[in-house]
Amino acid sequence: MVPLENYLALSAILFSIGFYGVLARRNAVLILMSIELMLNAVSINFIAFAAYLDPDRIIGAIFAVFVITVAAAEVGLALAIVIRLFRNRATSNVDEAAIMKW
Amino acid sequence: MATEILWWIFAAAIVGTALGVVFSGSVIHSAIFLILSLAGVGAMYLFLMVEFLALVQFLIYGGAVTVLILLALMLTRMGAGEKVNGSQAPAGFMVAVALAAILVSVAVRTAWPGDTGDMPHNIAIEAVSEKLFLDFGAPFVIASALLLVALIGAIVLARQEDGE
Amino acid sequence: MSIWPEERLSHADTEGFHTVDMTINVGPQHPATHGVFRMVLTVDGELVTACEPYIGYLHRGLEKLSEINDYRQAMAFWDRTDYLAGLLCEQAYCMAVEKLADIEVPERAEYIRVMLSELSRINSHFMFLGAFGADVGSFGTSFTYAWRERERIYDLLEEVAGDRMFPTYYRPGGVAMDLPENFEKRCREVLGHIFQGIDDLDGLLTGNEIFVERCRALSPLTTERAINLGVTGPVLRSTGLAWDLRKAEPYSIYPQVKFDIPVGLRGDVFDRYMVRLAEMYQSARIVEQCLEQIPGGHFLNPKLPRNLRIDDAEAYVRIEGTKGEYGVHAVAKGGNRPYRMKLRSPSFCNLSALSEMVVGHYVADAIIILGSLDIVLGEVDK
Amino acid sequence: MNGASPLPFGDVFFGWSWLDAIIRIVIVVLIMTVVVVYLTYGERKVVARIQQRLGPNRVGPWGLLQGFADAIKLLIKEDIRPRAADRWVFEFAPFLTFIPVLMVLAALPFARDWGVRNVTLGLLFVNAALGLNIVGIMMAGLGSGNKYALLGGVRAAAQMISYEIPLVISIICVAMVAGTLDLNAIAILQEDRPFLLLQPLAFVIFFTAMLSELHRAPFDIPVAESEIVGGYFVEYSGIRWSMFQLTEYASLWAFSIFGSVVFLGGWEFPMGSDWGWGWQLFLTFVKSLAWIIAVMWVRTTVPRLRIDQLMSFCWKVLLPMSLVQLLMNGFILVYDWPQELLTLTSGIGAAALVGFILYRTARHPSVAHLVGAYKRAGAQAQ
Amino acid sequence: MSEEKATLPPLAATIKKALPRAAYVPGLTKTDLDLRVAPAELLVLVQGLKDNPALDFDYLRNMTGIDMQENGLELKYHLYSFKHGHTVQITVATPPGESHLPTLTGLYAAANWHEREAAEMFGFVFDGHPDPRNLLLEEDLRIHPLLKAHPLQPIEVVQGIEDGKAGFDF
Repeated sequence: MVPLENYLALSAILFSIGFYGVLARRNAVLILMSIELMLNAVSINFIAFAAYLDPDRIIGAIFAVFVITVAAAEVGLALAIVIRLFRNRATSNVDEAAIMKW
Repeated sequence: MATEILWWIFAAAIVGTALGVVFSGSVIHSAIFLILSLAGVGAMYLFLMVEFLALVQFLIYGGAVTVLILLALMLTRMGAGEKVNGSQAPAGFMVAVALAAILVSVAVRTAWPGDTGDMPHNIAIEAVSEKLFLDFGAPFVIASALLLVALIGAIVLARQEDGE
Repeated sequence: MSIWPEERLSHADTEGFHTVDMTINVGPQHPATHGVFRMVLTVDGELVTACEPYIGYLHRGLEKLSEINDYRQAMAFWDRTDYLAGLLCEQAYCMAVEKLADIEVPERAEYIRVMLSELSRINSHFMFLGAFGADVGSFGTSFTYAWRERERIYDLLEEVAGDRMFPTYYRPGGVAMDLPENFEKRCREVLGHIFQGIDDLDGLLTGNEIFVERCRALSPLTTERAINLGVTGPVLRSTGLAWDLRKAEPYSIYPQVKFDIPVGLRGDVFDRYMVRLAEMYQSARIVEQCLEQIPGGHFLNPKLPRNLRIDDAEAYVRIEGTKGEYGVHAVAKGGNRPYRMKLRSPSFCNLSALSEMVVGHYVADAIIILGSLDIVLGEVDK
Repeated sequence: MNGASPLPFGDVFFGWSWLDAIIRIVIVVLIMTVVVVYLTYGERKVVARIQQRLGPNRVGPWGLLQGFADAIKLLIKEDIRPRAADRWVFEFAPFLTFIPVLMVLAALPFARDWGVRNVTLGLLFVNAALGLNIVGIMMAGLGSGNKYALLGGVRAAAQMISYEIPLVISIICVAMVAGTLDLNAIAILQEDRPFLLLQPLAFVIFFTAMLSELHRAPFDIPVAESEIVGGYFVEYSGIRWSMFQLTEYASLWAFSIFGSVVFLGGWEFPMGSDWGWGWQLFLTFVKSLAWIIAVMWVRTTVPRLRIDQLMSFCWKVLLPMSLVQLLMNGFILVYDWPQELLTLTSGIGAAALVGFILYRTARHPSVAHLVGAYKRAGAQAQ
Repeated sequence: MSEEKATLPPLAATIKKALPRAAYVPGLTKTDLDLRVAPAELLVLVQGLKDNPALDFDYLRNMTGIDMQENGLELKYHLYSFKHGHTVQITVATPPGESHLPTLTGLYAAANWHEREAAEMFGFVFDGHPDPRNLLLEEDLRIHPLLKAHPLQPIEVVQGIEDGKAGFDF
């Protein structure tokens, strides 16, 4: 059946793709999406480890629940910042928000 | 065997759509690729026999997070014509490829304890809830507080002021 | 109030950033514009920041047509202005011609005119209630209920004048023919249905929490501003000013009937709706009194000239139309055609206040405010 | 749902579960199309009845074939794609809205052990799947290249995210009482009394939030005909438009069955388990029909809310009430207090919610004198 | 439009008393008092009519443009006072080819659309109007259809009814 390494490799590739997105993109929303990809890669890792290595197979799932919670909170807050940024500066480009003042 | 083939199909779909997220030229296409990618991750949870988490993935990511992202796209009216990639894109690409190579090689070369070829069995939702509410009660409460703070913070930030 | 420093805006401006306004084109083919009216709303999210009305899609050159047609022929164009209450427009036109030519109107004809005009007013207000309900979003139920009563009124008009919407029934100097024999019975029957219909719509709309909540305190207009904007009719009365031309500058037989002028308090959308609802009762009341008081005699002045020629004369005749002051400015300079006929259409003037009224409200409310003005595009565009 | 419940649900065709699932889903989809066709027909008839019209009565006896005629017409209609549209997003959006409904239908029990699959987490699954169809709506809104569609998409997103919270919480309340997430088990638990009696407040909240999720009046803001002319599907035509229509009615059907299983006892109450599957199917049919007619009834009589009223109703009324229900359930269940207490507390809550709305229906104070005046005047005239 | 002073309504005297220095010629139409002023005097007169508490003309009810052919264009304003309930007509005649008038939008918001309509239909130019675009006609249309001699007039004569024939029989 599917071995653990497959999940880990998939997770690693997904994480790297998200990593590239964070580095390459300029648009704040796109960076946010890339971060979501990375978080999901981490969740896959948690659950895969739990499913294959943990005797009661639950802790990983609980960590994934927390990851999803944090991701939801982060998305809500980050998008509020993006909308704020857009209203004030008519841009959602992170490079142009580097002045650190409105 | 059928499960393995399906797994590979889903894995390829996840990677492909994830690449779509970071390489597509349109922000909206990126967001839709993200939805597909996250749905694929949900399917991965099903392969790992965590139905509950798969459903939560669909509910939170499919129903809420990506919708929030699309909503932000609509409100900020970012469409075609905007330059999406920064100047560090080539360097970032190399770093990401290197990172992927290292992580994959580490994952594959490490000798994991236990029998890693076993198909995991299903996790009962009762077990998850018991663990979550009893052993992880404090983190749970803290996560709830985090959500509440984030909610209030988002409202304060995005609130329309007078005179705008 | 703002927690952000004040220089933010100027800073943003100097750096060359600018936001692109999103505009929505409402109309000319939009379910809520009641005809071919177009307004361009500039919106910020859901809030309207600017409104630019565009009219003229239905411009038929009414005034020019009146100039090149005989005094009596041109009337057919006039009941196509406010096509929901065509008889009121005919009345104004006939009164203008009568004023120019000093034609006497028999009293019976005046009674007939007032009765039918008030029925037309009820008809138009029913249309308002139905369409307004649909604007607020009641999925056409108010519409069909209003339509039921309108059909009855149209049937009655058909029995009297031979046509439903554009009867061309009035004549300078009277009306075209006498009332049918069973008119009184039929009219009372229709009036009974009308009271029932008003109650139905009242229950359906006023009795609904969502409807009241949508309309009240929405876009209030002060009396001063309304006067300055030239707004008349129910919209003006909803601001609390009891100004109705039937009382302020009485014409026809209105001094001889009893009726009240309903007024609102705040001038908001809900008051406009309530004023129209109340006016329908008053109109029905006038019709009932007319039925009792109507004298016999001629229905058309028998001493009319065969060819109506009018020397130099000028008159500005105004009546209380369904939407407000319906004025006809007629100038004669000899011949059988008017030199100039100008329509002062209430919808046109009320509509000019629209862009001021919708700014700062939601898009959904902009539709309701437009509906509450109760414009008729035939009258706006002439 | 590959790894979902391994236990077979009823008899397995040919002993092969994949083939069995496919056959079952095909049957359900076929039934669904017929149901949708007759739901559109039924809705038009019900609406017509309420609006004093006749409704479809030309195609077939009593117009029974009207739905099929419409379907044929829609299928052969030209499929138009605007030039400004984002091609793939635009073309896939209708199908993406439809898939979640299909997923829901795969998890619903129509009678005891009658359904496609019994999902152990059925309650959560249905919610998750129904939450997904917003994605297709957003894609339609973004991809159409139309401002009305964009506005509709924004409204739909804001509305559906907000109302999902009270919807899920009200269902969680039922799950607390039932102690399981399995829809089949929930129905069996309601053998002697439906959960409606135990959780009236949750029922009211569920029904309201369901109307919002279905974009039914008074929450039809994303598709508001008189404001944004259809919202997100304004640019669609032919088969893609009919996919949206199919989704709308199929999800109405799915919601009605889901709601009747969760709150009304589904196929189980009364006497469902005693009288066999025929009676069970009949019960499901009757309950979902009653549910659907209630939705249609509300649709025809209630105007549309405004977007801010909608939001504040969700966050300030429904959400706190649902949390109150959750809290009360928690106390009563943890301390093992009698179930009558559940009925009592929840009943008080529901009465408070309904009473709150009724209280606000009280007439607008500023026009109280006006209403009185015209009533009096009307009475006089009559 | 006779010039007999005796038939003038009492309003004429009130105006004369309230605005002794205003330059106008009173007259009478079938319905209202008519004041004829020169374009240069218009704004002063209307301002006086609006601001004087004894007159208080706060409502611009109508504006009618008339093509007087060789005598240029005429514009007629109708003002009304809600307080006193009286109405007055003001006639302004502009010479041919020079139909400039001051805008009244500063005094009456209602004048905006009325003036736009008069401008597009007759070719008036309202100096200082905030938004002098066409209102009812196409935005780039530069003919003035209500003039007696506009480009389409020959067709109208063919289609129209010649004076001298009898009208309809009743």
